[in-house]
Amino acid sequence: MTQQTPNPAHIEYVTRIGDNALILGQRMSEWCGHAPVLEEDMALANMSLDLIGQARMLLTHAGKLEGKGRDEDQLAFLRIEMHYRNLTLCELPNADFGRTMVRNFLFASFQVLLWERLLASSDTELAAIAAKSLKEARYHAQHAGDWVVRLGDGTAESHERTQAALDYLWPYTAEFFAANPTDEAIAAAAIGPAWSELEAAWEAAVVPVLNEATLTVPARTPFKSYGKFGRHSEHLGHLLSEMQYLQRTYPGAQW
Amino acid sequence: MTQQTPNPAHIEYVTRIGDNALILGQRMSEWCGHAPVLEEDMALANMSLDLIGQARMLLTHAGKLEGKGRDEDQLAFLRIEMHYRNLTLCELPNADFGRTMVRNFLFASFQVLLWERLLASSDTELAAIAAKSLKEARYHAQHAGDWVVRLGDGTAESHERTQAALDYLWPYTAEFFAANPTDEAIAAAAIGPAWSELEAAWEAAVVPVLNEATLTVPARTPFKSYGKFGRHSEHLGHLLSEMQYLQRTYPGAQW
Amino acid sequence: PEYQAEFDARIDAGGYIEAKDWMPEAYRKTLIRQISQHAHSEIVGMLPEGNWITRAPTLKRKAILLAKVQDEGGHGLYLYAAAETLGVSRDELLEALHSGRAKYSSIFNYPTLTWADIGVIGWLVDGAAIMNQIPLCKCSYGPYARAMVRICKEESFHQRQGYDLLLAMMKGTEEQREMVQDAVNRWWWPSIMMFGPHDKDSVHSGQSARWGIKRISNDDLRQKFVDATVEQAKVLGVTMPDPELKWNAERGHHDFGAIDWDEFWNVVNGHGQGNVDRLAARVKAWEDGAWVREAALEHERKRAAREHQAA
Amino acid sequence: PEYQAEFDARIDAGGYIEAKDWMPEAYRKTLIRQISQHAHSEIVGMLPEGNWITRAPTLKRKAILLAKVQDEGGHGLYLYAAAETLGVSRDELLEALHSGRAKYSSIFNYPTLTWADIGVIGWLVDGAAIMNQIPLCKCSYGPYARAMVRICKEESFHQRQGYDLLLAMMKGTEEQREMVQDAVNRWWWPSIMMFGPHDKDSVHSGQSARWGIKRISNDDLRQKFVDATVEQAKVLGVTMPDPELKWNAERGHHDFGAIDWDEFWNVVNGHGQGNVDRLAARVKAWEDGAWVREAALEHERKRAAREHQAA
Repeated sequence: MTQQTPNPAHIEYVTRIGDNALILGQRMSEWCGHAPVLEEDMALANMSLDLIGQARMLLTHAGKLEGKGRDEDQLAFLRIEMHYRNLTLCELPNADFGRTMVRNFLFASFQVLLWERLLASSDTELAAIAAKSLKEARYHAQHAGDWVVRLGDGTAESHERTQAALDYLWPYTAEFFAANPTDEAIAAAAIGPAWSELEAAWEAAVVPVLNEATLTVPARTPFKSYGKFGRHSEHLGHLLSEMQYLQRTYPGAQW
Repeated sequence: MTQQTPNPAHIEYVTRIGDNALILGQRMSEWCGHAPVLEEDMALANMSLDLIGQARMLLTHAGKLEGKGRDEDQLAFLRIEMHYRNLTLCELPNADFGRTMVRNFLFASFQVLLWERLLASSDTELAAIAAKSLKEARYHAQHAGDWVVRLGDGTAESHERTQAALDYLWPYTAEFFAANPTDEAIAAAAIGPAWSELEAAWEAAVVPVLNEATLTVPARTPFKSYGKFGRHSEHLGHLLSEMQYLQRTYPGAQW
Repeated sequence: PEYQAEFDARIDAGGYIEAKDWMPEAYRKTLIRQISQHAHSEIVGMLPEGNWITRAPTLKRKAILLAKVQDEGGHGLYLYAAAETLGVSRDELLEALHSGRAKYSSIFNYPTLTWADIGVIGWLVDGAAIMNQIPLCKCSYGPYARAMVRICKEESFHQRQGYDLLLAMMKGTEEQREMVQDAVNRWWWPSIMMFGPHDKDSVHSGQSARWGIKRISNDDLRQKFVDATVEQAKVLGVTMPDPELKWNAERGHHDFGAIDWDEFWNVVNGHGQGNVDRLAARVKAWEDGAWVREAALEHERKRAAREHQAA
Repeated sequence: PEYQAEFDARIDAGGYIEAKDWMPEAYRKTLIRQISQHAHSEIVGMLPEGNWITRAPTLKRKAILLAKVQDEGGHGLYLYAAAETLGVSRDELLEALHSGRAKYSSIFNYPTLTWADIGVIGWLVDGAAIMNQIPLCKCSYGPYARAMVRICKEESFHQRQGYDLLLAMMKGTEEQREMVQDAVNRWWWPSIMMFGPHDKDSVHSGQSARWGIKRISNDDLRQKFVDATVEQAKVLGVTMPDPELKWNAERGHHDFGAIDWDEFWNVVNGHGQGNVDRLAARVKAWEDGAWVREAALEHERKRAAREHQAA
């Protein structure tokens, strides 16, 4: 531990990264048994597993930073909706395979950049998690990017679906980089980057692949989403009612 | 109250009727805002409301019979899955409008017969509920029956969808009439009919409408479902995780 | 010309124009636009509330919410019927909604995030709607005015139910009170914006006032709403998210802070994923239901043919 | 004829037949049927467990379940690959599954109703599967035998995890223990039936034994499973729903009650809505994914054409 007294910005920053992994991992796990080919059933389960693994490490760490004795499961299952700090993008429904792959690509490309910067975190625990997770995120970005190219530059139908997926999801990526006071404190303490710093690198990573996929990158609109600030879409509540079901129904039980 | 000491068969019988209304009312409410025409949005909301109203009276009554101080909400929201006694048919997903209407028709036709018999129940409270509910059930059966005829004897597509819906749902109707010890005790106490007694009248009510709809009545198969015995399909758990969400998340709160 | 004079005289006398009466084409178009927009708002408005029906916390609250949403469907029906008296069909109006040409009240693009939102929609959103709608009960077009009389009666019932829901939550746990305050924080400004642009920026108001469609200005209605609501908020025990909101004894009204019109226009112009999701839900319902509507028509055709055969 | 002799000799000597070797057509067909049925069972088997992934009670349990389901997908892949060595394509096999011509283990038609079912599937269903599969590790067809070696290793890991899940629940609350007992009540008889009909009623067993595909009889395997499982049940603290289940010192085995073969054949023959739902889920996944598979092929064609152009 780098500090004795809980630092709210630090807790929130780690929780936010953990919640991204948790909520997207949960979403991706819904694919189980329903993917277009068996190999993708396995790939999606595998990536979901990676994300749940990251969530476990990060929420455990957040719980320790908080110092109130909450473990990964109390944080994962027993918070109310507005205390989750994941990006809105992560909680949106899977829709079709195209939207799932476009989302994975947009998000994993962001995660790669974040983990790269967190390798040098002054929070050594976070740096260790980054080292483990970076490889996973690179694989996720590669896997999804390959699919985005295949689908974008595939049939007329697949192109249309993939463009529609990109048009739908793109406005939510503005939230990745939205400035907030937490990030300033975190950057000042050398715990990690302000996410706004990652925007240029992210676009540089993402746009060439979208071009290769023959997709049109949408223009930015004034739309703003606020998931990472705790104000979510209508979708998160439904996801949580399912995810939290057993913990809420049998309070205190051990599993 | 007709008796002082709780009679488990009586409680179960009333709970079962209440759970049918509760669970089908919950399912039907999912249509809100998504029906094929505005008039049906209203009709489905209205019938859902009727069923929720029936559930409130019946579960309140069941709670009084039980004598443990549980009210309608504790019974509706705070039981575990295997304590719900609804027919499996009621918990199946809505699927398309055709399956929804076929289900409503099969179920409401059954409810009409049951309420008719319960008018003469030795349980005067139950008889009073029957008097109020019979009119509603008749309307539901009429409404759904009209749609079954329209859809069955409509276009080629609507015929095919409606026949598929009937083929899917029909096996679950065997459960309506499955014999069980509770019903024998109930019939003996003149509280209500054993449901097995209603089979012939139900077929007589249902088959002519299906014929008019140019649908083929499926043959009986050996398939058995056991919802009214507390053993449900995979669907009920998902329905409950959503329905119970707030009560489970904020235990003891008043709303 | 002579019709026009008669029409103007009727309006000036506070009389009603009926469907069969002559009316200027612009009047007809304005009414179609306004009534259909209002009808669309009723049916799109079923979605944010519908989002909580399956999760209502008690059976009583579930029943109240179901009844309310059913009423909204009914309002949609009256209003489409009123619009149809002006020579347009419901299917045409829906087509305009689904294609994005017609608008609906952008308030329904905001998400319902907690159960408290259901109460706040009743209290603030329906409250603002009623303020807007009461003058319409005396609007110059008879069928619209009569629809509005019925609607206003039901809406004030909904408003009371919403307020009652919030009162119950405010008497509850700390978490429930936080939920209510959070919902008020999110819905206050959008409710204020429901009255539309300031009078000086309002495009349609002048002509509408002349025609007896719009009888009170946006800013006057907004002020009336703020004044009424602030008192109710006190009773409830919530704070409006506006530090500049305070009583101005000189004006005899509450002052309030500047409205973020960028936000307003972004939402109105559909720069929001809320708009995308709501429209997608309506379009999906319509497309999924196509086979049902076709079957009903085909069945009716068959039945009529059989009757004809038999005759 | 001479090939046949060589084939028989190889089998008698306990050797392996490989893909390129000559084999009787009936042997090939039997293997395709059996291997593909096994492969289908793995992928249909993802559904009942997948039903609880989103509701797993802890992150650790969610991760274990995800890994398990991923393994099952892997087993499906090995097995389809083993079947493909016999001259049939995965698409043909899937077509047979989706059209209802091919079967899969009917155990997966039963619903998973509580979290305890996930543990009981691991303990009893995987346990019975392993009993069935261990002899197949020495089956006469090399590619199948090698696939089974890998699969058996992972399956016993899954069985231990399932048992561990149940142990944790049995150490928990009264409600948790009831859930486990209820799950055991529902899964015990179906597990017993996984070994198939009694030897005297088994259609395929004689020839399969001769060919070295089936090395131990249904009833022997079933007995072995019952004997092993009864001990584990004691440690766990659950009771099997069979009043006739008891140790027979004379036989050195446990006796058990009569199996309800009507139930067995009803489920095997798809007289069950479980079968309808599982197949519908697989068919929907396949149909929903058609555009993705087409896009991948088309993209590959385009890419190859561009490379050709460039060369």
